This record gives sequence, C-alpha cells and structure tokens, in this order.
Amino acid sequence: MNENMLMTIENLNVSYGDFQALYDVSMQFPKGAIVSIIGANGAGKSTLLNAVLGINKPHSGKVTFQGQDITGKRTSTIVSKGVSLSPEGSSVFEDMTVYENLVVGAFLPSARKKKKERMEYVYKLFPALKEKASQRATFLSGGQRQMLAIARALMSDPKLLICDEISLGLAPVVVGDIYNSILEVNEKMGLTIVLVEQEVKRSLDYSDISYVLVKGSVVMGGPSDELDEAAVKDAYFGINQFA
Amino acid sequence: MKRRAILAAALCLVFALSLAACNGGSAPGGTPAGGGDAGGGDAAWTNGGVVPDREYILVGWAAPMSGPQSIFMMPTQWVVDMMLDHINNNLGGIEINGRRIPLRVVFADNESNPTTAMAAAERLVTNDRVDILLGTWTPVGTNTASAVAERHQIPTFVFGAPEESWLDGGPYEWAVGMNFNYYNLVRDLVNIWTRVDTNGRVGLVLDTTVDGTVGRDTVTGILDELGGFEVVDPGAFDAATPDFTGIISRLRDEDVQIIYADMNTPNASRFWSQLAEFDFIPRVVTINRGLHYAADVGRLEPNAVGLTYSALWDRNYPFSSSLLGESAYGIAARWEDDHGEHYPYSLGYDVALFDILYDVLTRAGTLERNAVMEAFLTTNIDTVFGNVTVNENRNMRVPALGTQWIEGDRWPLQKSIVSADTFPFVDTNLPIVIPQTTQ
Amino acid sequence: MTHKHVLSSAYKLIGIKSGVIVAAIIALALLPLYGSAHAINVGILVFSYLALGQMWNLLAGYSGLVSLGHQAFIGIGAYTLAVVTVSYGGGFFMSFLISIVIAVLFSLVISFPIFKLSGVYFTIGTWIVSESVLMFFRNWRFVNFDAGMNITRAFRIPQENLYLGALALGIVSVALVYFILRSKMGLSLMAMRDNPAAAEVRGVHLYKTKLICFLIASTFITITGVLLYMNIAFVMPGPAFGIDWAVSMVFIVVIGGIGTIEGPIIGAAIYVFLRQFLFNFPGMSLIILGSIAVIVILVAPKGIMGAIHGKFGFELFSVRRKMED
Amino acid sequence: MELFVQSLVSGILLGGLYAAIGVGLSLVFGIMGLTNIAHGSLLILSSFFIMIFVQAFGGSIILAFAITIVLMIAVGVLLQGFLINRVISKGAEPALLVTFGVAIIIWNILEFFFGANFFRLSNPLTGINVVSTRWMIIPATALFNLGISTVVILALHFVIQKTLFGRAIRAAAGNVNAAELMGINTSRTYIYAMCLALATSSVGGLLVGQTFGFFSFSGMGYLIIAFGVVVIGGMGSILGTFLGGIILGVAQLLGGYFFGPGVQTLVGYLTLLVLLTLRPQGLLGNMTRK
Repeated sequence: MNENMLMTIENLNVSYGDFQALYDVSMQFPKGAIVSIIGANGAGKSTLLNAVLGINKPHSGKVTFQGQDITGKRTSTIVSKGVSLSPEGSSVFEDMTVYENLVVGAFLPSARKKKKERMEYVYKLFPALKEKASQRATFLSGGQRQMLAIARALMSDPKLLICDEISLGLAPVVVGDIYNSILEVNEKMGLTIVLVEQEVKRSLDYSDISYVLVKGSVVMGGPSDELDEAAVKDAYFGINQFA
Repeated sequence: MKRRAILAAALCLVFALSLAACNGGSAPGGTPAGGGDAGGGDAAWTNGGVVPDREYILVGWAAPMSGPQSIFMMPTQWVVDMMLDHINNNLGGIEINGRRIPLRVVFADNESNPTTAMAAAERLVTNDRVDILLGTWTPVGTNTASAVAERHQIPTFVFGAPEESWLDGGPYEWAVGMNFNYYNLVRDLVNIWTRVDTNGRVGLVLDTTVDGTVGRDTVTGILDELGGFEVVDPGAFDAATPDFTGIISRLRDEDVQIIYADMNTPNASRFWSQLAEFDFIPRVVTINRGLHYAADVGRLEPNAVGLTYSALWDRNYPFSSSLLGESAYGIAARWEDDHGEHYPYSLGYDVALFDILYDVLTRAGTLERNAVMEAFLTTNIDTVFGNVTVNENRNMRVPALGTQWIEGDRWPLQKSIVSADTFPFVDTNLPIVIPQTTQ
Repeated sequence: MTHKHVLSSAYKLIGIKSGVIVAAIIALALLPLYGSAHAINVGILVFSYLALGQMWNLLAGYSGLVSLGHQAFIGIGAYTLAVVTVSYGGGFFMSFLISIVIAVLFSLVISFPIFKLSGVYFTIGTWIVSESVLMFFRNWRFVNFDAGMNITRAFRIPQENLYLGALALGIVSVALVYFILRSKMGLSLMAMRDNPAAAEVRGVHLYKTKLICFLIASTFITITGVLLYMNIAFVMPGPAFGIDWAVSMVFIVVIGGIGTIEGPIIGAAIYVFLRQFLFNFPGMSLIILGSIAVIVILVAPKGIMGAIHGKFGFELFSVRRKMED
Repeated sequence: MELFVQSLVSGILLGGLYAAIGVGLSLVFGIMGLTNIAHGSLLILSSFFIMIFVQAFGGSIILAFAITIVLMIAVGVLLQGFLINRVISKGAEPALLVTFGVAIIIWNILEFFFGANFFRLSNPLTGINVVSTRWMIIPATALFNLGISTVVILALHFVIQKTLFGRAIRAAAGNVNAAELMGINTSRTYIYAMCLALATSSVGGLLVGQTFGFFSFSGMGYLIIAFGVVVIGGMGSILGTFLGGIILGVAQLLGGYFFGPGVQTLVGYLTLLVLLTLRPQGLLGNMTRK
C-alpha cells in the first residue's frame, strides 16, 4: 500500500436484506487525483458511497483511508478522518441560514480553527452564497443548494471530497461553473476529488481515473484518457457482453 | 405449509390450556402475612361452594398499597403483624368447628384504581379462596369489594368511605361496613362555626370528588335548618385546578368569615398559601380531607395552626381495644415510638377491624358463610371507636369529630377534638383557637 | 370488493388453518364447564384486553394512527352503561346499542380536528381530547361529578356470561382486523402506512380509509368498555378515562408484536397473566411491569411475534397475498 | 372588572411556570421527535432530588438545585445512552412504550422510598406580595416563577440558536445523515439534548415543588401540561414553548373567570385543541424532524 494512495476499496459487497446491491467492488483513489465513478440510475453509485461513508454497513470487503481501515465505522468517525461527501440531492439544513450551514460544516475540532479562513475561501469560490448568507437555506435555488452542499463539505477541511451527482437537475451553465470551481480546488489545494456522475463525456474529460459501474459491479476502470468513450457508453448502457 | 399449521395448532392449544391451568390456582395466592400457603383445596367455589379444607382461616384484604390512597395503609402492616401474633400465639388462634386454628391475612394491591380493585377482589375470592373478604379506603375499595360480595356471596367487611357513598351501591346482602356518616361529620364542623362569633357568611370551596359533592348538599341542608348562616358558593372546582384566584377574590368580595373547603392535600396547601397571598384569612378555615396527616400539614406555608377539619379517629377517644385490652392512647403512643412520627388516624380503623373479626369468628364458631354473616350482623362490641353495632344499613357507624390543629407538645402540630356533639361518649369540647386571622 | 384472486387464495389458506383455530375456540368456549372461577375471571380480562389491543393495533399497527386517547371511548362505554342502567333502568343490550351510537357520533365529531394532525401531533391531540372528555365528565352533575356511579345491575351477572361475551369480543376483534386487511381497504391501509404520499397519489382516499378504521376501532373499543365495566361495576371519571388504559393497549400491542394479528393475542395473554402474577408482589407490581416492558423492547423491538416472524417466518394469520406457486 | 385583570395577570404568571415545565420536552420532542412520556416523572424526580439535598445540606436551596442539575444530567446520559438511543430508530411505538415504562418505574421507585406523602419545597419569597392593591395582587413567588422561566428560556434559545453546540443539535434534528456527514455524532448529540432538557426540567421541578408541592406520582399531571404547551408553541421552538405556556395559563384562568372554577382546566385543553387544529404545526413551529 504505497503512501500516495489516499483511499482503496477492496472487494466490497453490500446487500439490502436478501437483495445484493454491490458485487466485489474494488477501486483506488490516488492522492491529489480526480477520480470519477460513472453509472446509470440504480447502478449502485449511492449504495457504494453510503457503504464507504458508513451510512449502511457493507456485507464484506474493506475500505482503507490513509492506511487505516474505516470499513463500517460510524459516519461521523469516518468524516473526522478527512473524508467529506456532498450528498445526492444536496441535503442542506433547511431551517438554518446559509451561514449557519457553513458553520456546522466546520463542526470538527480540526476544521473549527480554520473556520474564518475557509469561510472566505468558500465565499470566493461561490460568490452567490455570500449574498444569501443570512437567508434560510430553504429559500435557495437548485444550483445554490448544490453550491452550499459542496461549500459545506469543503468547510470541514477534508482530504477527500466526494461529489454525488452534483449536476442532477441543474442548468448546464450552472454545472459548468461548479465543475470549474472544483477543478480550482483540486489544483489550488491539492484536494483529492471523487465525481459520481451519470454523464459520461464530462466525467472522462474532468477526471484522471474513471470507473464504470453497471448493476453493482465495476466493469471498466483505469486512467480516463486511456478509456475509449464509445466502449464506456456501451458498457454504461449494458449493450454488449458486460450486461 | 404443514410445519406452519402444526406450529399454529401448538400456539392455540397452549393458549387454551394455560387458561384452564388457572383452575388449580397454580400461582401461589399472595404472600399471606403470618406465613402459610393458600393453595388449599380445589372445590369449585363460585357460588355456594364448600369451604376449602385447610388448617387456618384466610382473610383476603383488597387495599390501596400503591398509588395516592396508599397513605391510608401506613400503619396497617404494623397492626396486622401485632394482631396476628396476639391472636395466633397468645390466644392460640380462633375456635372453628371445635378446634383452635390460626388466622391469616393475604393482601392484594388495588393501586387506588377501581379496575385493579375489582381484579384484586375477584382474585382473592376465586384464586386464594378466602373465607372473608376485606375492601378498604374510599368507594374505590369499599364499593368494588361489595360488588364482589354480592356476585360471589362471600362475607365481606369494608371500611373507610362515607356511609352515603357506600350505600349508593347498596343495599348489600353480603357486605357489612364500618363507615363514618357524612351528615354527622358536617354537623360537627357546623357546630365549631356556631361557637365562633362570625358574621355567619360561609364560603364553600368544594371540589367535584365524592366528598365535595356529598358535602355541598349536606352542609347547605344543615345551614338552612339552623338558620343564621348565609352560603356563598363560587361553584365546584376540579381537583386538577392550578389556581384559586377567582374563588378567593369572590369570597373576599362577599366578606366571608367562614370557609368550608373539601380538597386533597396539594390543593389544600396551594389554597392556604394563596389565602395568605391575598391576605384574606377568615376567622374559621375548615379544610376537610386534605389535612389528615401531621407530616403533610406541617409542610403548609404559612403555619397551619388553627385550621379545622374532621378527623376520623383520635387517640384521645376514651376507649380501648377489646382484643388487646390496651387503650387507644397507648396503642397510638406505641406506634409513635416505633415509627418516630405522629400517628395516622387509620390506625384506629385497623385495630377496630381485628377486634371485630375476632369477635365475629369466635361467635360464629364456623366458616360457613351464612353463620359468619349472621355473626357480623349481630356485632355489639367495645373497640377503639367506642361501642360498635350494626345499623339497619348494615353499617357500623363510627364517629367523625370536629378537630383542630394546635401547637403540639411532642410534635410541631397536634390534633385537639373541639366538637363532638354527634358522638355522646366524647364530652371534651376543647376551646377553639382562631388562626392568625386578617379580619 | 370481492376480488376473485384474493378470495380463492383466502379459502385455501383458511382451509388449512381453520380446523386448528376453530378447535381452540371451542376449547375456550367450553372453559366455563371445566375451568375454575379464577380461570373464567382471568379469561374475561384476557379477551377484553385482546379486543382493546387488536383495535389499537388496527389504528397504530396498520393505519399509522398512533393514538393515546382511546381511553376516552372506554370511558364513554362505561358511562353509557352506568347512565342507561342506573338513571334510566335500561338493560345491558340497550346499553350496548346506545354506546355504539354515541361512539360513532363522537368519533365522527372529533375526527375533524384530529385528522388535521399527523404523526406525534396526532398522538398528543388524541390525548388532549381524552383529557377534555375526562374534565367534562368530572364537572357534570348528571353523572354525580367525580364521585362516580355504582352499576348495581351488574353486581349479580354470572361470570360465565361475561366470559362468553368477552370471548366473543376477542374473537370478533381478531376476525375483524383479519378480514379488513384481506379486503381492498386492507391493501390501501398498508399502502397508506408504508408510504402515505405514494398512496395518496394512487387515488387511495387517505382520509376516508383512515376515518373508517378510526370509526371501527373507536366503536369496538367502546363496546369493550361497556363489557369491562359490567365486570368492574363501579365507574369513576378519573380511572374510566385514565391513561393506564392507553398504557395497557400500547404494552399489549408493542410487546405482542405491532403490525401483526397474532401480536395482540400474545400481548393480551402476557399482560393479564403478568398482572395476575404480580398480585404476589403488592406495591412492587408496577415497577416490575415497567421494567419488563423496557427489557422486552430492548431485546425484541418488533415484539414477540415480530421476532418469531423474523426468525421462523411463521404467521398464524398471514395477510400476505401469495402467488399461486 | 378587577377579577378579570387579576385572572389575566395570574394567568400570565402561571403561564411562566407552565413554560418552564414544557421547555425540556420541547427540546427532546423537537430534536428527536420523541414523545417522551417520562418527562413528567423526570420533572418530579428533580423536585425530589432538590428536597433530599436541601435536607442533606442544611437548607440552602441554591446548592441543592445545583447538585440536582448535575444529577439530572447523569440521569440524562444513562437514560438516553443506554435506553432511548437503542430504541429511537425502531419507530414511534417502541419508543413510546419505553418512555411509558421509564415513567412508571421512576414514580414507583419514588413511591417506594417516599410513600404517598405530600412534599413541598420551601420558598423564601412566600408571603411577600410585590403588588398588593384592591385591583391586583402579584405574589413574589409567582413573579419569581415567570422571571426564572423567562431567563431559562432566553438562555436556552441563545444556546440553541447561536452556539455551535446548539447548531449541531439543530442539524441532527433537521437531517440525521447530513449531520453525520458534518462529523456530528448524532447519538451523542441526542444525549447532549436529553441532558440539556433534563437540566432545564430541573428548573420546572424547582418551581413546581415550591408552588404546588408534589407527590411521587404527580408526574403524569404535569406531562399533559408540558405536551399542551409544546404543541401550541410548535415542536422544537423554544420561544414557542414560552408563548404556549402563557396562552395555556391565561386560557385556564380566564376560562375560570368566564365559565366558573370547575371548568378552568377544561377550557385550557379546549383552547389547545382549537389552536392545534388551526395551526397543526404550532404557532412558531418550524423545526420539524425530517
């Protein structure tokens, strides 16, 4: 396990009752890289994230982060190690103001010290949030909620930021802005990022490594530039032998 | 499918058989004080059954051993142990069918609730197969036990409720009572009021419980008869009332100098402190039912000296227990030595109970029900309540005398009998102390 | 409503288990002949509490209506019995009839405010309704205020008749819930419980279904109240509308196994036998009862039947629609 | 006319006490959506603790109150940590029965030690009237109740709204998974919330102990008041609870003024029901648990 590998997933199996959702999923996440996970609806993307973040307990398999085994640990413990997730549907705290959402984002003791500095950075990254700072999150638009979710995830000063389908239901121009901000964060702060997406082309363009999930198992994986877009699309739609 | 059907069958039949298993009275029927198992014979007992053949007399007592009314049971265990020891050891038991056999008591907790009270009484009769059933303290205990008496034709003795409320479910064929008469109770309180010079304006502060309801009709009747009194009635209040502001303001505006209240202890404490807050303390303040226990009354703020109420027993009654031969004063003093606090009035009832039980069983000489009932009905005995006989309502009427809390010698507060007109044997109408009145 | 497919599978199902169940019912019905007075007395309690528990189960277990206020209906049944027999000298049958009418009217009236609430608000709302009814009866001269009423006519009822009445109530309550769940309404009930929003979308008249269940359960609890008080024979507002009725219903259903038909059966038996056994520990009984409730929940949150169902997949009254395998 | 003013004023003062009784429940109710039936018994438990420590430490009620708060926090940790946290995810009914069980256990243990006697906490302010005119009488004790209750509620409101600890609690109430994603251990947050609730309930226990006095089993009586106050105010809204308390107090006393003393409590409950149906989520209710 060389030290530049931030997180690895080995043969992860997850099932809900007697329905198995993930089959022997293995992935690597090198430090500083942008890794994308591509898969259609129901391919098991969110199940994978929930298993990694400890929201539901995996059946078998191992997740190690910076050499430490975090399989099935409590979500808050995993987050305290430096993993952060901007969840699908950007579940912001509706009854709190934007400012309060961000403050809660910096709940961890390590993040609390740098709260001021990170707050400036995040406001610079997503200027729209600064104007809405004292408004309750429930009044934000779709795009703004997504920005708030990512900003909130950044507030905990993570080592690994996972973005779960941040483009879902957003206008293309808004998605463009968000992706550029993410690229900036990756370059500026060397933050390892995982993009979970349904959109094949953009995933390949923006990421260093990509994995394709079909019906709960990894059918393709490797450096993004080596993967052929057509093959990924076929796999994605489960046309040829992978189905 | 087969396996499930068999499992289903097992479940149903086990369920049916376990119900039938109650037949053998398998569960040990209560832990009778004074030892002895109550398993007993298995003769069907529902109505007119044969007496189970066992070597002792079993008395079942359905009483409030938990919940708000359990305060009445404070002296009971002490009295039961003392009396059973005296009867079984000193007197060698009671002669039944020519042989002296011991007396045993088995308790069942009615949790101060009629639902549990009925279950407790039914269990004592059908499971423990007691020879005599006792049901005590407020209609919750007395009326449910009397209902079981009629249903199972078993001799039942009940006490601790107003005679009028008990008889509301009567007349009973198989239940005999030892209850105070509410008319006499109020009559003595009114007697106190006549001996204090006031403007004769009486304010009623009565809640909606049995005492408040019976009390309102009784007191208005008596005051009309006597004349010279004017009743101010702001209306019945609910026991869950948080505040007496409205009532007190009304009484103050009507310049009332006598208050006749009937409420539980927390309301009495709240009412008394609100009277002080409104600095409206009339010359006579009678609070019935809430001031029975010295420990509770001692916690009233301001000081409760001068408050009057109707005490249902007092150690100063010049009588003694026929069974123990000891005076009421002596028994109460002994209890106070053992427990280090002011004696509770229910002590008198528990001692009188055993005087009566011993006398009835000795005279009956058998456990056959009709003979026992006959013995109950012909009771004429001297006990800590004085001479006790059964009236036409099958009730042994015991006194309820006007009493006042005064400075105590042994305890901070002490009871003094100030009005005993309805009970000729006590002639000590002690002087009435006026509370620190603001009028 | 009589969907061919449902009925056919129902008949097959009934065919196998009915013999067993009917045998048990006969054994219980004959109990007065061979059982002791104590057994009959306990039987009255078991089947009355079974009826209460099964109805609360219909509300909380199947319709998602967690009520803490159904002691109001027990009180209404009790007072109907008291007023009809004592004030008007009517008979028991008359009391049952009138109690049904009052129950339907009262549950209709309170359903307007109560059904506006959902979740925990509904639970608290029902309790506040019950407390209001209690306060009303405690301040009503006609029923002798808080002093209570003695149902003298009920003193001399033979216990066997009460037992058979209770048995009938218990059996009908189980059958009622079983057939409601086997019916079309049962389907919408389950849909409503699992996902109210989705159910609403698919045209399930949420309000109507909930209302029907509420009316059925409330009326049945009222009748059980009448029978219970033919046994208790002394009604006071405090205990008749007391929260301890709700405690016993929750205990029976949750310990037995909520959302199962067998749950309340087991729960009622355990509750009554436990209360009888605890008479041997006067003054301590409630501590033990409370502790057992807490321990069982920790060990088997889904209740006893829930645990059994989980482990062995055993269902006496299964309401699953099985494919014709 | 005087009685109307007196009833209104007494109603507001009484409302302060009702708010103190309800505020602890609003926290637990709002955060965990837990219908805490044991709230009343826990409140009375704190009254008994205060009484014990007053006797044990020579009559200083402030010292006794401080020790009681520490003890009630310990009770909170035990109750939430070992019992309720295990059951809360299993649905409403099991949590309901567990809290019923806890309520029964507490009042019966109290009854085991203290019997059915009536107790009262002494109040140095008894008998002093702040205002004592023909028109209106305001006893110092009642004003003290309103004052303390206001202070506690404002303090709690500040803690919940402005501090990180309070925001973490609100986050856990809003969305459990999202809160966990912030690194907030929601189980431990529930324990903190329960401890905070029991600490504030001790204030209720003190005021109830001084004003009304208490038995071991008076808990259930105060539970219905707490639920009423919380439901009017709006689940989880601390200020709403204060408002709810005042409304209930005034409704009861004005009900007594207009319709006679017998129906004071009944009018209070009917007001609750009317308000509940007009605004099902309560007057200031916003924080409903997802």
